[in-house]
Amino acid sequence: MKSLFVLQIILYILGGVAGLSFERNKTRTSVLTHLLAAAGGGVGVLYSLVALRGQNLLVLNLPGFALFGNLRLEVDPLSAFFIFVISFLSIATSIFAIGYSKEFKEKSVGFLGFLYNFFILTMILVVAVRNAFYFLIFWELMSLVSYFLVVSEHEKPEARRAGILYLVMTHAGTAFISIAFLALFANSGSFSFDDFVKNAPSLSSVWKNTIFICALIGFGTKAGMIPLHIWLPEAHPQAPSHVSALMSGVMIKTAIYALLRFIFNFLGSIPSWWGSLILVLGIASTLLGILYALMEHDLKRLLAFSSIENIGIILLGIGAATFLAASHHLPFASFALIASLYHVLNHAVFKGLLFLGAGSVLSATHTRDMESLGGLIKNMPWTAACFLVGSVAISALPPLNGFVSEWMTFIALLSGFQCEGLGIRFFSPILASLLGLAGALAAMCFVKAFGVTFLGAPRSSHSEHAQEVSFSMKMGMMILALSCFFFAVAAPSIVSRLGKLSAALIGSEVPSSYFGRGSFLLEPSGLGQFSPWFALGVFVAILMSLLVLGRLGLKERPIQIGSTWDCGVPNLSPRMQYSATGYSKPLRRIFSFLYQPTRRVEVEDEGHELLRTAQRFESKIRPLFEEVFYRPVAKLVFWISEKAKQIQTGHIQLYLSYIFVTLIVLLLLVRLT
Amino acid sequence: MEIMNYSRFILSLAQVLLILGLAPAVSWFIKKMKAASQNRVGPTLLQVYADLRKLFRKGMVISERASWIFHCMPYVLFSVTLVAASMVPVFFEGSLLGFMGDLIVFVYLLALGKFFLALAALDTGTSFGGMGSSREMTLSSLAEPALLLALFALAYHAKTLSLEGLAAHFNRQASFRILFFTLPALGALLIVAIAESGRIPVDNPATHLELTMIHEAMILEYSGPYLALIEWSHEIKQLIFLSLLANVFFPWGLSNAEGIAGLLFSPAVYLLKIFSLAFVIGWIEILSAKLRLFRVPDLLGVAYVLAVLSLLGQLMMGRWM
Amino acid sequence: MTLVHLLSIPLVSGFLAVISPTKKLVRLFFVLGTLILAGYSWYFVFRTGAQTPIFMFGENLMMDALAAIFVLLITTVGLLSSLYAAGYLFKDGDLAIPVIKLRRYVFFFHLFLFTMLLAVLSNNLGIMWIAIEGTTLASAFLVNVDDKKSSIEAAWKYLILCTVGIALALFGIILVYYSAIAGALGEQENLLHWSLLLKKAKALDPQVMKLAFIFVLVGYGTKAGLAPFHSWLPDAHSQAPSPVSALLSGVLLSCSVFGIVRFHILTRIATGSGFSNGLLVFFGILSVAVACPFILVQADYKRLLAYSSVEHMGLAAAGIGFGGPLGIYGALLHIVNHAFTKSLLFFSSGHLLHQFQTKEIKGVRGLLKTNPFLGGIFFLGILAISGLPPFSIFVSEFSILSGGFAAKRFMACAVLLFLLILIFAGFLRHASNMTLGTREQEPRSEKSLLMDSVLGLGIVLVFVMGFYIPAPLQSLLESASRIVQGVVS
Amino acid sequence: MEQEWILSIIHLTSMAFLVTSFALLVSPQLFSCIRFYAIHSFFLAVITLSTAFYNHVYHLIISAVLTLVLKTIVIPQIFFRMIRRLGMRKEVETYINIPLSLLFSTLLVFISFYGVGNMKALDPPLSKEFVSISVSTLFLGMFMMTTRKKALTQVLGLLLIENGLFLMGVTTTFGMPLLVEIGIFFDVLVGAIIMGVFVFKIRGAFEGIDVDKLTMLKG
Repeated sequence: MKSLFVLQIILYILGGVAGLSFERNKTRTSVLTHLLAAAGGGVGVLYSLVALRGQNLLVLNLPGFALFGNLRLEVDPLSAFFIFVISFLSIATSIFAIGYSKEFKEKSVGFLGFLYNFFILTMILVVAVRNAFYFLIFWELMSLVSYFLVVSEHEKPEARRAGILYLVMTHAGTAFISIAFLALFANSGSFSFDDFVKNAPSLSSVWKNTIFICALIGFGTKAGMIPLHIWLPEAHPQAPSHVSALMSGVMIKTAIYALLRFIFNFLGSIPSWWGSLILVLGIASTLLGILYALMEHDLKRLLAFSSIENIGIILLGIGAATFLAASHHLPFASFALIASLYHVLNHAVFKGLLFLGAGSVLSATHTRDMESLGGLIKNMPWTAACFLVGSVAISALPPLNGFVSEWMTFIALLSGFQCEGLGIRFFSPILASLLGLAGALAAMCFVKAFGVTFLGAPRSSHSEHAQEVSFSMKMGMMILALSCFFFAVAAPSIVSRLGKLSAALIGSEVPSSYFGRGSFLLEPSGLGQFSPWFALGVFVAILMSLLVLGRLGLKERPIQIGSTWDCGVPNLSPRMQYSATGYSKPLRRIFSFLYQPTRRVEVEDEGHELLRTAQRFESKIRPLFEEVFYRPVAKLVFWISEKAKQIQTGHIQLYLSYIFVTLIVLLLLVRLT
Repeated sequence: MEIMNYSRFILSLAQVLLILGLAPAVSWFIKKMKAASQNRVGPTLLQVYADLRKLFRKGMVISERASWIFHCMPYVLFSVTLVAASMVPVFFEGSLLGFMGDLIVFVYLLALGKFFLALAALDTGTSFGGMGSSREMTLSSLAEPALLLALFALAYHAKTLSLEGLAAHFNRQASFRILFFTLPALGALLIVAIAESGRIPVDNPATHLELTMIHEAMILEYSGPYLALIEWSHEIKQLIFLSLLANVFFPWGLSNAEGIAGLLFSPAVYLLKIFSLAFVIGWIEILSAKLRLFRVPDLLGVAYVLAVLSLLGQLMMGRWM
Repeated sequence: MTLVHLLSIPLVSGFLAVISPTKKLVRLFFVLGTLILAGYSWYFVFRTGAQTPIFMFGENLMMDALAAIFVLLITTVGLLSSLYAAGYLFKDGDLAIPVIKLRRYVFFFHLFLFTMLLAVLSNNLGIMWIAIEGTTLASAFLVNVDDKKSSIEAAWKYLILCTVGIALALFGIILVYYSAIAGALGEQENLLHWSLLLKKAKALDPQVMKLAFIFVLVGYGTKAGLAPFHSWLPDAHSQAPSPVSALLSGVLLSCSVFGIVRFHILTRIATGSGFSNGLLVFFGILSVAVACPFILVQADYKRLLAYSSVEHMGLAAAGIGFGGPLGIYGALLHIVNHAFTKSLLFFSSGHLLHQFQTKEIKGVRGLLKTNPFLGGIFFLGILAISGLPPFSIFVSEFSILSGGFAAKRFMACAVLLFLLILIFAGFLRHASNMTLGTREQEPRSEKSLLMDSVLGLGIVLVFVMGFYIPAPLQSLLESASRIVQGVVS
Repeated sequence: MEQEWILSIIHLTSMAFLVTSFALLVSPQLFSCIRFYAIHSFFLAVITLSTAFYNHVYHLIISAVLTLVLKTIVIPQIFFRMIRRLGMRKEVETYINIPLSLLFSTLLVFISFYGVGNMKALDPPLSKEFVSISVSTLFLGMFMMTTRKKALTQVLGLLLIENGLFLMGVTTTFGMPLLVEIGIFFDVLVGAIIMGVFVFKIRGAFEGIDVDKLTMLKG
């Protein structure tokens, strides 16, 4: 066990070193470092699966700075779960990266591989470490390494800007996190997590709330919770796609991990308004995230925004768990917690898949702009199939894994029925219905994403001459696509095995009565039921039989291939297809109070508007949070700085008078005290 | 007991078959009403079945842009509709796949069908397809919360999310005492049902005018057996919604497996309920004109508010009941 | 006689450099002197361990753990700076500096080292004062090696402001002396001896000590670059040649902080109150706050670094003010880390100036493309100075902050954190503008192995100190922080 | 009897000392400024000397002599020569006019008396006004530095501060240990010389020694 953990760390370090060492032969370098990373992932999966059961949790205790205590690494069920997610996803991304790295001709593949390995390593360490000081070190390292990955194409100014925004935001978040930790330190007199837990009862409620708020802000920033999300859609698209997959898939989840630690471990008893607050933020992130995603026509930005939505769903689960735990419905609370955790896993899988798909499209067509894509399904069938699976999963449609965890979240929210108090009874179904709205919008968003990118006719020569990607990239995607099915079918049995985890956090396992015959069955507690494997089975069975029937039936039918119906207008051009922007037009109208869209139409004609030579249409939406909050604040700060700089005029007399006046003031101060 | 389960199975299978068979008839009934309102004769009952049969016999013209998505969409659509259909109780409490999932699963299954429908619409790369799919997805995503909330409101009273459970629960209720909250829910569900089955005032199944059509625009490229499957599953979906309404809000005569008298009696009652609901929908369709696309969200908003009211009503009464 | 050796080495080598005829020789003595000095100091400190104070000259000189740290700091940074300067100033070719100036430079450089050593080693507060005044006079010439207008102006301001400050400090010292007499500590001669005053601190009159501390704080604070007395600092540091800037901001400021600390200890014991702590925290935070806007909006990268020195001195002062093992340990460690990091940055700024021929930030673009080695080191250095792990500054900053929380000064810490974020934002912005991106025309650059190796050494130091502090240094720091806490060993 | 005499002399001179610093502050001519400085230092020397005799700390005599030599003769001479060499305009340019600066300086004197005047511990064997006098000299010196334009006058201000310090040292503690005394004198001298050098550099670089011109470095 312990040896496996160490082995994983060593593998990543080796991978990093390998990346730096062979600078000569790019392909050999990339194969080596990424295979090592994949191996590390494999090892991680192995021991985390054992550690999930909770027995013999492994501990590593290394000497560190005298003042801050030892560097203690420990894998309890919660850490094990997150290590599993990280390792599992990293296997797929690493395999994908082998092929994908051919992209970076001029760039040094080795250096990227080095950063990549250390990125995964830092994430593992963040979820394993048990000491606030080292947690902060690894946390900041994780941000730093990912920053370097974000600016890996730093010739592009937008990459640089994104990098700055990302690192500054996450650093600000870290400041709040440090406040939270330091407050815990002030209470417990030590930096080790165990002492935090021990001294949790002695926290005054004021401090408890302060710490909670700070932690929420700090980790919310990293998780991309609205309104702290602005860095996410900028930074994630800039990184190489396999890294974006990791960032969206798991990095932002480390914040969820830490948040769980704070709420359920460090702070003792929980007031219920925390739950309500998290729920509100969760639903806001969910809806706004997907609404903004719908307006994107940059494939990777769209995915990044949808990550915000999914973080919102996860937060909904956590909020429900917090609330239910606060009102002592422990079984429901633990179910809600498991729901959010399971969504963490599923989102990692399908968002990873989608980013890898986007990466394949990018490497095949060298563009992320959906307006110049289309028709890729013909040339890139594998990629298309995988992306389709991902889209169905992320749209929370049965029978794939996305639906399972969203269903669980529904149940978690609706178990608010069981609480007393009108408020929760009223708002839990409302929240659930809004979650439904988000789900439907997500479906629309990904119909658009898949439809515009892969279906119809190619909108540019790039997409017309795209080639299917290399084997390793297909492998990477296939792994995740298949696991979308697996994690759907196996859900109930997996969830029923996460009991130790919820027991550790909430203090109660999910009752075994919730599961039966490999399906969820919450009848006794008066809630829903769902049997994923049966659903999938029935669906596939019917579909297959229909297909067979269809093939048989259509054999003797005359089928002729004709051109698409063009209303009699000859030669239908690809540019007449519905564009990505057009697709989301109705929503842009309906939610115009949120988007505040602006449109610009340029018409070029030869003197008369009937002799029209060209017409350009452009539609923008107003990024609300940036313009209402962030930009003004930044402006204000710089304005103040400009004004403040007036004190350094260069006149020595003035400088002298500073000293002079201060002296006099201090003198009077002493006199008066 | 063994016999009991066996008979249950038979009955629930029969329900599914009934829905499959009845679906075209319902839309025929509405067509007929409209015809009557316009002093036309309208088709005979057999006509609709004949149309389906004819479509199944015909060959197809398929766009050269179409990919495999286009080909497998009708099958996917039909099979999800079938699965959904076999989840609702029709004329007795049980249903074939009721144990498989609850109303959330039910709603999302239908959404899966819609997802593929919208994709296939984009597949042939026409502006019509894109337009239809965009509008369809927009409206259905706005309909989703109303649908869910209305069902949740009922579930709150029934203390269960399973469709069977709902039907059974309301079947047992003396239904006047609960009208105060079932009525708003009924309103909400009715609106959603109209929107989902693409009827006036949301969509006009009869038109082929570019600017107004939604559902038709999506399936413009389809012909022959594919078209048949699509149309059929569309009708089935409509019938599912109707029978859901029927069994939750007018739960009289919903028989449980024992008692042959009930078994003879309940299908008749069911047909009565269905056709009266169909009559209501037809009536609405006759009286009202199609809304502008950007007015529809307001209608759906009304539905949502109704759902909220029904929930709120229960909570308020719950205080002193 | 060891302390005397220590003090005599720079004097001797300075003298040798002055009398040596050729450029080669000057250079030789220049480097050799600092080399011997550094080697000797390390050997000496770690042989004795410096746990118990070593006295000399009738207790006029003393080296306790606190002083030992600063001695090591001075000699090490001095060595680095001289190595760098040996490559930087002693270059031949078109822009070679005449040997007269070099001789003058080397002489004052060693004189400067001598005065700083004297300052930290003197147990007699009066002598310490003289030495610190001496540092001003010696370094004034270093600041203006090339008689450019701007450097003359800088040197003049430096001279005037610091001399005034120092004068005020002297007033404080007189007050202390007076209160020692008034406290009737008996024997007249060594009443200015810190070690004696420490023993008798309880007998000193609190009121007078407060007054004295104010004068000393303002006086040495001026030299330490605490706001609002810092105004000479950016000028001097940006105008001085890079090796000198490194020395000024890495070590000189720290020495004046050292002076303040000595008085702070006395005052805290004498007044038995947190009066001096409060002042230190206040001026510490004020310094960070004042530095912040200048770092956010800055056109000149050497001034940028200078202002960050103001910020870091503020942090150190705040740490001392917070007190407690964490705070003080953090502050001392911070002084050490800052010395190395900042001198690294000033060295690389020397590279920049030499390659791009401008101090303007917007004159430097796409460094990573044109010169990956320098670009990488500069970028990492900036990240290090703005307190990101795994670099050393993070450790000390964090321990200062935890010291603050331990001392229940929550608001102060919150404000500090907020300011640190802003400063980080400013630094990151400048750094990414300078190093990342592309650059159209090639900058002029010839390699100097010596200078590059100094840079490499620096970054390694900064990085290693981030997660490993060698045991002897650790014990030094701990006993030093015990001294500052007033635990008389 | 004779002690009485000395004490009264001391008081008298200390008053004269203060008055002279006022004079120094308000005198419009550069030459007169320097002369006043010489007088100022002379009074200082007198006070030192008499203190030495008053309570028999004879090593003060040395510093008295040093003061006399350095501050009343050497440094003023250096300045005179410097002014001639620089050939600069003789009158003092100030930022604020004489009456106003008088007002300010009286205020400063008041502050210094208020600030340290009645501090219990501060009743030295001689007489307590000395602390306040030296503090006010300090302030006046700084005030001079902040309001004058020429580099030279700033140096004068600095020297004024120096005198204040020295007065403090002498009257409250009968002087520092000799070693320190010597060191301080040495520093003052060197400081004055270096500043002189820089004054020349400034004139060379900026034609004229108005400090106003030294405002290139800002921000």
